[in-house]
Amino acid sequence: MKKILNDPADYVDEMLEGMVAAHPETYAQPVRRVIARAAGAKKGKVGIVTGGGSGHLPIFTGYVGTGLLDACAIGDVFASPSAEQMAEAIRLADGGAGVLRLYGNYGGDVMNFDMAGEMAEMEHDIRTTTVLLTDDVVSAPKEEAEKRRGVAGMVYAFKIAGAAAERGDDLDEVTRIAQKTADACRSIGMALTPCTIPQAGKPTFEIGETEMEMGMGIHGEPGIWRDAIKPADEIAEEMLDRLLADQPLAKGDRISILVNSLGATPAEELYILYRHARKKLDALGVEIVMPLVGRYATSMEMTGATITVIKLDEELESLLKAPADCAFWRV
Amino acid sequence: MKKILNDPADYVDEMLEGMVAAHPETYAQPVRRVIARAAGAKKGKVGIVTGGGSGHLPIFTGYVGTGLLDACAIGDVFASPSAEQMAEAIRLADGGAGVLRLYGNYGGDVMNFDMAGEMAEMEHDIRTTTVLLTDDVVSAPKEEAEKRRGVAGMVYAFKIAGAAAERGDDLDEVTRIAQKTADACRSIGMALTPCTIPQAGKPTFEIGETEMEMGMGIHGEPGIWRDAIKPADEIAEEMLDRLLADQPLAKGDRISILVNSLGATPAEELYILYRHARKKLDALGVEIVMPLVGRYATSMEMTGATITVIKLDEELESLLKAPADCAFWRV
Amino acid sequence: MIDSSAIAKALSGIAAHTATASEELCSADGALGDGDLGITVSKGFAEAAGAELPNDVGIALLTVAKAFQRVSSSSYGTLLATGFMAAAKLEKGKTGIAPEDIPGLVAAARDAMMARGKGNLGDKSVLDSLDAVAEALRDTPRGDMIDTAITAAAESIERFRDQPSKLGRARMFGEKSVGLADPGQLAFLRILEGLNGT
Amino acid sequence: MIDSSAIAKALSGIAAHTATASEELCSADGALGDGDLGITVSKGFAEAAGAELPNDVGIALLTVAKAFQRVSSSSYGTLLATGFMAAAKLEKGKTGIAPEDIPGLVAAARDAMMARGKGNLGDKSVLDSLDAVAEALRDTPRGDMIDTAITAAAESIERFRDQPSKLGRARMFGEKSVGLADPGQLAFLRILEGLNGT
Ligand SMILES: Nc1ncnc2c1ncn2[C@@H]1O[C@H](COP(=O)(O)OP(=O)(O)O)[C@@H](O)[C@H]1O
Ligand SMILES: Nc1ncnc2c1ncn2[C@@H]1O[C@H](COP(=O)(O)OP(=O)(O)O)[C@@H](O)[C@H]1O
Ligand SMILES: [Mg+2]
Ligand SMILES: [Mg+2]
Ligand SMILES: [Mg+2]
Ligand SMILES: [Mg+2]
Repeated sequence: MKKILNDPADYVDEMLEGMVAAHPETYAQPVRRVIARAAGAKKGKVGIVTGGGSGHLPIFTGYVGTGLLDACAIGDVFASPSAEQMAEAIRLADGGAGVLRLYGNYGGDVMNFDMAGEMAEMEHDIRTTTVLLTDDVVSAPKEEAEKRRGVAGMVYAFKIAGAAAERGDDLDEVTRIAQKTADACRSIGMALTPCTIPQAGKPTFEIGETEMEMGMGIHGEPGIWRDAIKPADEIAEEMLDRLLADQPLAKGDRISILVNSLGATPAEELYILYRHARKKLDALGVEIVMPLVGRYATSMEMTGATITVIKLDEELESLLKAPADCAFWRV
Repeated sequence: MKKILNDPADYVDEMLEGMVAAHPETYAQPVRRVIARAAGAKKGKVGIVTGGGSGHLPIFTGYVGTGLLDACAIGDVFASPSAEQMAEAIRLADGGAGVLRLYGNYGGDVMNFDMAGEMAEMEHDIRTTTVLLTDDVVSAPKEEAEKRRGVAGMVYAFKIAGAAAERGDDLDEVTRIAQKTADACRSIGMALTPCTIPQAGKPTFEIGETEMEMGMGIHGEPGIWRDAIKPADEIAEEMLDRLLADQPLAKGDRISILVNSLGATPAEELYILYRHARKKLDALGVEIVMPLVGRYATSMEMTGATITVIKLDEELESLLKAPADCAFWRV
Repeated sequence: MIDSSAIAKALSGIAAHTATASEELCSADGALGDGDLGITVSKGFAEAAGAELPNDVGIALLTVAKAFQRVSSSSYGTLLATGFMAAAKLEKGKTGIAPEDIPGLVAAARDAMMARGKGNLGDKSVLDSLDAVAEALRDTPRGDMIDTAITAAAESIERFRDQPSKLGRARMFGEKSVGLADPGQLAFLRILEGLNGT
Repeated sequence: MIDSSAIAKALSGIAAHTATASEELCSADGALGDGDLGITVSKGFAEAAGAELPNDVGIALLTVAKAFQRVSSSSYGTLLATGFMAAAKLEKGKTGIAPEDIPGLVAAARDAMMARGKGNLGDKSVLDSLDAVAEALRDTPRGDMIDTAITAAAESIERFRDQPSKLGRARMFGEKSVGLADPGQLAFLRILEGLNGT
C-alpha cells in the first residue's frame, strides 16, 4: 500500500483535521466529520449541504465555501456518513431559509439523507429539499436515467446552485436551478489503475499492466469494456461520443466541460485529452465556456479520468461564472 | 505504461496545445515550446522567465500569469529546453526593463540559460540577471549549498518575485528579492513510486512494494535512505527536522509551508502530513502564514511528497500575499 | 415474552456469530459490491450489543437502531436500522415482545425497508429474505420459530441465487450476479443463526 | 587541410557510429544519471550531419554547434555545442582547418566547456578526455593524430574509472560511481571512433 498515513482507522479524521488546520478561514469542523463554513450559516440564505464517502477530495468537503456549499457530512473512505451526521450538516447549514440536499445518487447516501431530512424536519423544523446528481451515463440506460450514479457533475451543481443561493434565491428557486443543472450534466469515466482503501489495505480492483477500463465508476464500479490501453485521442473520442449520444449537441450550443483526473493521472495528460475534445467540439460548432481541467473529483491515487459536459443556457452560464471561493477552487 | 497519451514523441506538444486551448486568456505559445502571457509583455515591467523540463505541471509553464511569470521555455519531459528557446522566452518577457532568469539549479538548464542570456544580450540588447533555486537540502551539504538542486521552492520564488515585478520594482530590486526568497527556502522530498517518461516507456527507478525513499529528487535522483514505509507522522517529523537543521526556526518566526504532492499522492494524505507539521511548528511557537497544500510541483504520476519551508520577513510576506493569477493558482 | 435482557443476550449472540462470519460476508460483497458488508454487520451488532437497553422494549429497539446508524452507514446498516426503528414504533410502551407479534414485526421491518430503499420484492435482496421469514412465521408455533426462520432464510437465498440482482451496487453487475448468493440475504441468514445460538 | 566537405563526411561517420553506440551510452548514463546520453549524442550528430555546411569552416563549425543546440539540450549536447562554438570562433574566415591547429582547437573547446559547465579537470567528465587528447596531440604527426586521440581518450576513461564523479548528475551517486566509466568520456571515445571510420 503506497500511501502516506498513520493508523488507517485515523485516515479520515486526521485528513479533516489537517484540512481545517490548513484553511481555518474557509472550513470548520463543529461536529466530528461534519465540515461547515468557518463563518457559519448566513442568516436568510438558503443552505446547501452535501455528503458522501471520503477519498474524493476536493469532493465533497473541499467545496464548502463562499458561493458553493454550506456544510458537508463525510463518511469513511468510500462509505456514506451516518444519517445523524447528515442531520447535523443540515442544522449547521440552516440560515432560516431552508436547506437543499445536493448529492450523488448512491443507495447508502440516499437512504441516509432521507433519514436525515426526516430527523431535521422533526427535531429542528428545517424545511429541506433534495436534488440528486445522476450524471454517469454508463451506470444505467437513458430510460432509467434516474438510477444513474452521480460523479463529477457534482462540481457544476455545487457551483451553480451555490451561486443561486449566495445571491439570495429562495429554496424553491435554488432547488429548481440545482435540478436544472443536474439534468444538464453528463459524465463518463475511464480507469487505468485502482486505488487502495486504507482500512482494506488492498486495491479496489485488479487490472492488467497494459489494460484500461472504459466507463468505470469512481469506486471501481464495472464499466463497459476492458481492453488494451487506447491512444488518448481515441479515448477522448469515445467518451465524448457516449456523452453526445445521451445529450446531443448542435452548432451554437454553449457548454462547459470538465476533464478531471481521478488522482494519479497528471495535468499533462488531461490537457492531451482536452486537446482532442476541444477539436471535436469545435468541429461541431459547439462553444466551450469556462473549461475545467484538473483534479476536481478524485478517487485518491486512482489513475484515470472523467469527462463531464454540461449544456448551458444564459441562467446557468451566468451562475457558473459567478464568484466562488474554497481552498481548492476560486472563480 | 499507465499513461493517457498518443505518440510519446508528441506528449509535450499536445499537452501544451491543450493547455493553451483551455486557458487562452492566460497562456499563449508564440514560439514552439515557449509559453508567454496571453496579454504579452507589459511595457516598463521587469520580465521574469523560467524554464526546464516538462512533466512537472504546474511547474514550470503553469506559473505564467499575472503577478507570476512572464514567459517560460519548456523542454521534453525532464529535459532542458534549448538555449534558443530560452532566448525566445527572454525576448517575449522583455518589456524594456530587463529580464530575470529564475529557475532551478540543474546542470543542463544552467548551461543553456547562460547561453541564452548571452544570446539575448547580443542579439536583442536585453539586460538579464539570474537567480537559481537551490532549495533541496538533501542534494548537497550546507557548505556546498550553491550546488543544491531547485525543487518546489520555485513556487515561492515565482510568486514573490512575480509580485515585486508586477508592482513595478526595477530589475535589480526584483533580482534582490528573488535571491532573498531563494535563500529563505528549504525543501526535501520523499517518494513511494516512480513515474514513467513517455519516450522511455519505463519507470525512472525501481522500488519495493513496501518501500519508500527519503530525500529523493523529483527526477528520481537518489535520496538519503530507502526502507520500509514509515507512518506519516514520522515522515513529516523527519522531513521537518532536516529542514530545521539547515535553517533553524525560533519562537515568533513567521514562515510559509508548502506540502506538495509529486503527483499521485492524494490531497487527503498531504493533509495528514500537514497536520503533523503544523503541530510540530505550533509547539516551536512558529507562526504559519498562507500554508499551501496541494499539487504545486509534480513529477507526473510519481507517488510521494515534498515539504518546503520559507522563512518570511515583512517584505516577503506582503509580496507572498499579493494577488496573482494563473490557471493553477489564484491568490 | 422477550424482555430487554433477552434482547441484549440475543444481540451478543449475533455479534459473536457475525464477527466470525465477517470475512465470508465481506468477500461475498466484494464479488458484487464494495466488500464492506461483513464489517457493517459485525460492527453494527457489536455496537448494539454494547448499548445499555431500557426496560421498554420499544425504546430498546430504538436504541439498537441508533447504535447501528452510528457505526455503519453502508446500505445494509441503514436498512437494518430502519427495520429496527419500524419494530420499535410497534413495541413502544411494552416491557416484553409477545412471540405472536414477531411475524408482524418482521413484516413491518420489511415494509419500512422497502420504503426507505425504494426496493421491490423479487429484486434479490434482504427484502426477499425478510418477506420469506415473515410469511413462514405466520402460524408457526412459538418453539419452532427460529428453526423455521433459518430454513426460510436459507431457502430464499437459493431461490434467488440464479437470478440477476436488481438492487443496490450488485445491480451494476447484471448477469455476472447470476449464480452468486445475494450478500445481504446471506448476512441475514448468519444473523438468524447467531440468534439461534443464544 | 580539412575543408567543409571533409567535415560533413566526418559528421556522417560519427552519426552512424554513435547511432550504433546509442544504447550502450544510454545504459551507461542510466547507471549514473537520467539515461539519455546515447540519444543526445546520436540525435545531435544526425542533425549536424544533415545540415548544409558553408565553405567557411568557422561558419561550418558554428552550424554544427547550432544544430546540436537545437535537438539536444541535455548537458552533453550543450557542452559539445559550446566546444564547437569555441572552435568556430578560431577558424572563422578560413576555408580549411590546418591539422596543426587541431590540438589548439581541442584545448579551446575544453576551456570553453569548463567555463560553461563550471567544471574542473579531475572531476571525471568529458573535460578530462578533451584535456588528455589535447595534450597527446601536441607534437603528434598528422597521420597518427586520430589513433593517438583514440588511445588517449580510452586511457583517460580507465584513469578515472575508479574515482568518484564530481560533476553533473553522476556527482549525486558519489561512491557508487567508483568503478564505472564516466558516460560522457565513453561517448567521446565513440565519437572519435566514428571519426576514424571515415
Ligand atoms: N435499496 C435496497 N433495498 C433493500 N436492500 C438493499 C438495498 N441496497 C442494498 N440492499 C441489500 O444490502 C446488501 C448490500 O449491503 P451493503 O454492503 O451495506 O451495501 P453498500 O456497501 O453497497 O452500501 C445487498 O446484498 C442487498 O441485500
Ligand atoms: N558541468 C559539466 N561539465 C563538464 N562535463 C559535464 C558536466 N555535466 C555533465 N558532464 C558530462 O556529460 C555527461 C552526461 O551528459 P548528459 O547525459 O547529457 O547529462 P544530463 O542528462 O545529466 O544533462 C557526463 O558523463 C559528463 O561527462
Ligand atoms: Mg457493501
Ligand atoms: Mg458500502
Ligand atoms: Mg543524461
Ligand atoms: Mg538529460
